[in-house]
Amino acid sequence: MKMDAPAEAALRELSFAEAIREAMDIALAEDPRVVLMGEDIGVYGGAFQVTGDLVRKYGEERVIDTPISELGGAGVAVGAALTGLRPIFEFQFSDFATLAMEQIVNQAAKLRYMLGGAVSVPLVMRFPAGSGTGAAAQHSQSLEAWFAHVPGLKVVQPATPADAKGLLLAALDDPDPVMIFEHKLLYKTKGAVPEGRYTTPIGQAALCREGTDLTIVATSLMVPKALAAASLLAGEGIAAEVIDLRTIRPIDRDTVLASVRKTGRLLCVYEGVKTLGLGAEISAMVAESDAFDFLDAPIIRLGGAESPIPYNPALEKAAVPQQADIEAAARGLARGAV
Amino acid sequence: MKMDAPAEAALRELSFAEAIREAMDIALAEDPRVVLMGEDIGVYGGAFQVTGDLVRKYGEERVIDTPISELGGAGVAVGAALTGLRPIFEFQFSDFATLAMEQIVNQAAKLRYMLGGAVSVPLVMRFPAGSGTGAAAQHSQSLEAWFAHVPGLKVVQPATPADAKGLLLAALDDPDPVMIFEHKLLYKTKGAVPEGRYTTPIGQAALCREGTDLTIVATSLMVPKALAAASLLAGEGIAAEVIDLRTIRPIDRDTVLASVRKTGRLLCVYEGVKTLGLGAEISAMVAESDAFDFLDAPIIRLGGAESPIPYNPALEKAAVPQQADIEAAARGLARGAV
Amino acid sequence: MPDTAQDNTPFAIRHYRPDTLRGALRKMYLIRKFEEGAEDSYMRGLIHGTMHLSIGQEASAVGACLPLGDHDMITSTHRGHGHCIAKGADVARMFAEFFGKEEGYCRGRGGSMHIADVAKGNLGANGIVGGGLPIAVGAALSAKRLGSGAVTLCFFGDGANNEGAFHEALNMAAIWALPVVFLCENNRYGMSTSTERSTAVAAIAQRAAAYAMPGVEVDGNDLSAIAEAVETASARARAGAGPSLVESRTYRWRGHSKSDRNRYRSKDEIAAWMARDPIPRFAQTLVAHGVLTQPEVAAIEAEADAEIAAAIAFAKAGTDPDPDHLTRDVYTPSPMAGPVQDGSGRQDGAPA
Amino acid sequence: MPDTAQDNTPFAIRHYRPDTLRGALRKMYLIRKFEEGAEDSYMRGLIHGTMHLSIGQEASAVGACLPLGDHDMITSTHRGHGHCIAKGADVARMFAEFFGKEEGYCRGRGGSMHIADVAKGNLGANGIVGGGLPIAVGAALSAKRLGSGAVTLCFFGDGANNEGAFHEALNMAAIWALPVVFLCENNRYGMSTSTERSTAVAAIAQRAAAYAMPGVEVDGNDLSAIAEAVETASARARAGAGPSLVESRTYRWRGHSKSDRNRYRSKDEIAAWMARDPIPRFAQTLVAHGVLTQPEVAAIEAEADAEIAAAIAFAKAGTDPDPDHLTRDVYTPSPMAGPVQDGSGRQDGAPA
Ligand SMILES: Cc1ncc(C[n+]2csc(CCOP(=O)(O)OP(=O)(O)O)c2C)c(N)n1
Ligand SMILES: Cc1ncc(C[n+]2csc(CCOP(=O)(O)OP(=O)(O)O)c2C)c(N)n1
Ligand SMILES: [Mg+2]
Ligand SMILES: [Mg+2]
Repeated sequence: MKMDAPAEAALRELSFAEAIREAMDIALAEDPRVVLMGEDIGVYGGAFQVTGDLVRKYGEERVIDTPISELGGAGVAVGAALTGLRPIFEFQFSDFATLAMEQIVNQAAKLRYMLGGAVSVPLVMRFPAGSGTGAAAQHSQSLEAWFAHVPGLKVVQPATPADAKGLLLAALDDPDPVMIFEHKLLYKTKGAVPEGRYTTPIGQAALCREGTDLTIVATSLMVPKALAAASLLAGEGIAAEVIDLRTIRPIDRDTVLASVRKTGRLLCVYEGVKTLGLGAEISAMVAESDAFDFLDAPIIRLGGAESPIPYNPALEKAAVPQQADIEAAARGLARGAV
Repeated sequence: MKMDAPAEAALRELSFAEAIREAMDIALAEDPRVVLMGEDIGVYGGAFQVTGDLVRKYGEERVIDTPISELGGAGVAVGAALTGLRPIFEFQFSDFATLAMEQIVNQAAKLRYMLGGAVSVPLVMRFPAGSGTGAAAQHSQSLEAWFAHVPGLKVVQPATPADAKGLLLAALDDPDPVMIFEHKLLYKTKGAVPEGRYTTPIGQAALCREGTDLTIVATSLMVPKALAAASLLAGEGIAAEVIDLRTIRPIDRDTVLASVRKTGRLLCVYEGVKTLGLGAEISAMVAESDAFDFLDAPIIRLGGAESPIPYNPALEKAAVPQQADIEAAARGLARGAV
Repeated sequence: MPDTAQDNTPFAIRHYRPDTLRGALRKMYLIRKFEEGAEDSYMRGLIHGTMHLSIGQEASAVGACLPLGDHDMITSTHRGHGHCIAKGADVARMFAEFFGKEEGYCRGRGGSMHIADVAKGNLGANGIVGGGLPIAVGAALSAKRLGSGAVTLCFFGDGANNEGAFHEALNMAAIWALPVVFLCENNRYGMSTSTERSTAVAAIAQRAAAYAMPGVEVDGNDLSAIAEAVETASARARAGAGPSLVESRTYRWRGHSKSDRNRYRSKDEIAAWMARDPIPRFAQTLVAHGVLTQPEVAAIEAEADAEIAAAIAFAKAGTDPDPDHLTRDVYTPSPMAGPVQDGSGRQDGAPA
Repeated sequence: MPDTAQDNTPFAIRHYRPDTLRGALRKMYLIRKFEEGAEDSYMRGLIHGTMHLSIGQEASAVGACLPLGDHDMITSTHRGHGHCIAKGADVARMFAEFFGKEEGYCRGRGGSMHIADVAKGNLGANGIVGGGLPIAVGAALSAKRLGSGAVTLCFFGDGANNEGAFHEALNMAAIWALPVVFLCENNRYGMSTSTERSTAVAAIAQRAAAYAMPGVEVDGNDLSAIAEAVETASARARAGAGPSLVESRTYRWRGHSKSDRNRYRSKDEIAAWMARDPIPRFAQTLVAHGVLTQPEVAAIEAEADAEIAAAIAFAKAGTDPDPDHLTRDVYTPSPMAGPVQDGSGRQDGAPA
């Protein structure tokens, strides 16, 4: 796992949620302009306990519980970012961002451009996303592709605690709006996280595992699944290279193309709905590049089912790619039986 | 141009806007459950004069001016569709649908599924979309890819007056929510339109021009541009096949793949932002199909620029594919100089 | 039954027949036992996901639905089990839904937050706070245009009153004088956020003034008071005089959802509200006015216990959905034929 | 200047210095002439796109901005030329923006609906009805947190008052007691839809009650009345007492935009409002109270004419953007260095 932190920084095991909280803690301590905004992020600690006890340390003026007003809340964050604050806005579930697309897409993403470069909108938004919690169709979506379609936004999807921290700090340093999609099932996963301040560069994928037989480009929760699949496949003599995209706008074209040129086979794995989900862009980007000539097989996508996320647990699992699906697809691709 | 109307129906020249109005007129006359809802669609006749004088004929109870309340208005339409009406909801500009994504995506698209099939939501929504009117970044977007990413919705993008009418009537016959994206620059374009009631099937692309050297898959305003480019290229000895996708969810896979198998070269042309726009899906769909083996060249996409739509007319033109761009890309693709 | 004022006799006693009152008490118990059964099943790991219990709010749900007939409609919320039962749902099919079974109201696809019973006029719970508000207005628009005479009762919470959807929905209902009753169940908190911290006015009913509609505050733990307010509001709606806003002041005993640690409220506050339990209060009223005897009350409670136990057993024995049917019901199988045939959105024999 | 009440002397005369009053009249003329110049340029095909003229509403824009200093902020609307001029913008750069030139406020990228002048505290017009409301609340949140003492004045139309954003924004401003003044310019129509048809209450100011904030209605064609109401509201805001809602009743003489056929209102109505022209009215007040003479008024008008003519000439001679720069300014070139350096969103020397 590529690590962008200073080599000398001590590592500890933290959960993904703790790593995000640590990043926010550092930012709040360092920079008086930083405020957190969201629903129930104060005394409740956030629906997924990401903000935790930060309100005790920084007070209600800096860890701001908003009313249940997603559009207005997002707009307040845009206005605050435009006038000197550095808001980190949490949607309680990414599904509720459907109420705030106006402010995110028409305002935050476009203000700088529409004003001819006179302003920047240094806004960070966090979106707990994805399925697997039994919360059904209105609490389980993976809508990151919508945001990655919007010029003016940057969009990241960390897969590890270390990247969750590093990308959040990078987002805060960034002058433009950065959207962070966090898979809810990752919050409790653990990993080594460097102490102190460091940033994970926005726009750089991570080459998580090298291989020569095929390239698996994965995002978010699909990264650990792809890595587990790759380990297993190694035992079968299939050497899969695994790339964690990390940033989905802008996409790290170079890393992906270099890998495909090497392996000649590409599998894209993402949880969002297959049609027009992230894999569509990865595939199309490769198919129109000079890496096309290196392709030995069709580009395979494993994405979410063409359905809302169902409540029943067995159906819910079936609706998104599982490790076994990745293994099967990779096997098919590597062995030419597509 | 493939025509799905009864062969015997008389044809007249109508503008795209008139064709839509005629479809709504037929529906209002035939079916008392049909109502139109939207901002300034009554006495004003709609921002683009699509509803025109229908309010005089059917009254304010059936051609309903809503307050400026896109989220609420869309939700009222969802509730009405669920309980016996057949609303046709007009967004004044598709950009304002950013305020209503909640009701469209969380409710309309998912209700049937979440309720285990107990209901249908026979809702039609119309979205005037696209750039070219000098109205700048918040009035010029092409967001159809967002909707085509959402299971539960059907999404169409007519390119001709005849299809605009036929697809609207098909949408009204459809039990599920159908989103119609209408390019504003098409409203005044004219074409032959059959009289009376007919439907253009949702989910069927139109093969507009046959050719053997390359396939151009285009949507909406890009269809006439692609056809003009193809005519010109024919003079240069390049035979381009042009497909008007018409429906973007579900995509007519068979028509596209058959064409690519024949020509071996694919150019996707769409106005939405290139990254994760429609062409990404077309490209990926082909690249993962058996048509992949027939590809003689990379799949090229011509999409909107990675920027908001600018106000200045020259910049605005530069932000979306123009006929000359299509010609150049097609030439490059056909001649192998990619 | 004539609505003649009698001193000290509560509205409900004057207005409803004894069997209606008995049925109301039965539903209150059924809700309480349902929620307890759901909680218990969750604790035992039989149900996944999350759930929002309405224990303590039974009078509000049942009282508000008393004035409604089967052809009237409701829209409900994430905290919707009570509304669903109040509107006449079958608890066995509700439990089956919780257990993710084909026998559930949503065939296991929706779960707790999406139970609907369209045949009984329940257009569904909603996972989106405020999501049901414009939908209710749409249902009222249908009723008005199609002349069905139906009233739509729109449940929502205090938290939802700060959503833009609230504002847009109430305004549209008002300008079009639609037959809808907005019923805000103010249980003092939206998740952890008190109305004092979230809402600029002291009483949500005050916001009715912004829509030129009547706004009343009632004791949400008093079934009779709720029923009376909703009778008045729905009579107004049926008469074509437009919408009303009724604020039902109540309290949820349990946490917001299963992960709540109740850090935002005191034990004393919870205890004080638990002392105002709406169920014994209504039972006592019925006994005091000679509608029921104490043993009859006990029998109704026991009946509810049995019904819930049977419902859970039914649900446990239900059929698991076939994963091959994952994408079934995303779209409606065959297009409705012609425009004049009955292809209404309601496919369950419900009134339209 | 002391604010001692003098019978019959308008607030503005009592409260502002003569040169301030002269400047206000000058701005009113400048707005009128600007709009006429824009209209004329449009008719000649020199400007593309659409535009929303504020002729008839000059008192509202100028009066509302009189109580503001340069470090105070405004958010504006699609009908924003007047607000922009009132807040001190340079008409030459505004015209340059219309003409799509590099010299324009947005370097030709934004056009009529996106003119901003961040250095003067104008956070921008907005193409989205209601879009500026939460942004204004955010600016007020910054002011409060950063202790800048700035007030934010939020312009919006009667049509915008039915957007959910209005409700959410006013509620948040109220609960957090933020220094913001909501200024609704009620010109009776949102495009073609009258407030009677769109809005459940007779006066939008009544909606203030839903947010426990003061709400006042004023004659929007009376500069002094507007200025007085906004002085009161901004004093309240500066004192930390929170937001207010001011409804300015005014009228737009022209159609909504260039494609309007005025089918929704009568010629008589338009004529009646044109008879209440706010500019001569204010000019007369100044003359009556000896602030200016009639010839001085005429000179101010002539000055405005000349300034507009020069501005149009400047704009015409402007530089066309290079199409190769299409994607410049989508993102900010180099990331701001560290968190403690000044990397505020405002990069134009504006107060934060
Ligand atoms: C649009 C939206 N925002 C946030 C949530 C998360 N959420 C679910 S219930 C709830 C609290 C709702 O409060 P209230 O309306 O008072 O209902 P109560 O839970 O008290 O019954 C929140 C914040 C949601 N489901 N939808
Ligand atoms: C969200 C949104 N909905 C609709 C429109 C189209 N539109 C532009 S201005 C306007 C009327 C606005 O009315 P009002 O707020 O009263 O302002 P006025 O034009 O009268 O100054 C409409 C409907 C828009 N720009 N944004
Ligand atoms: Mg509540
Ligand atoms: Mg107006």
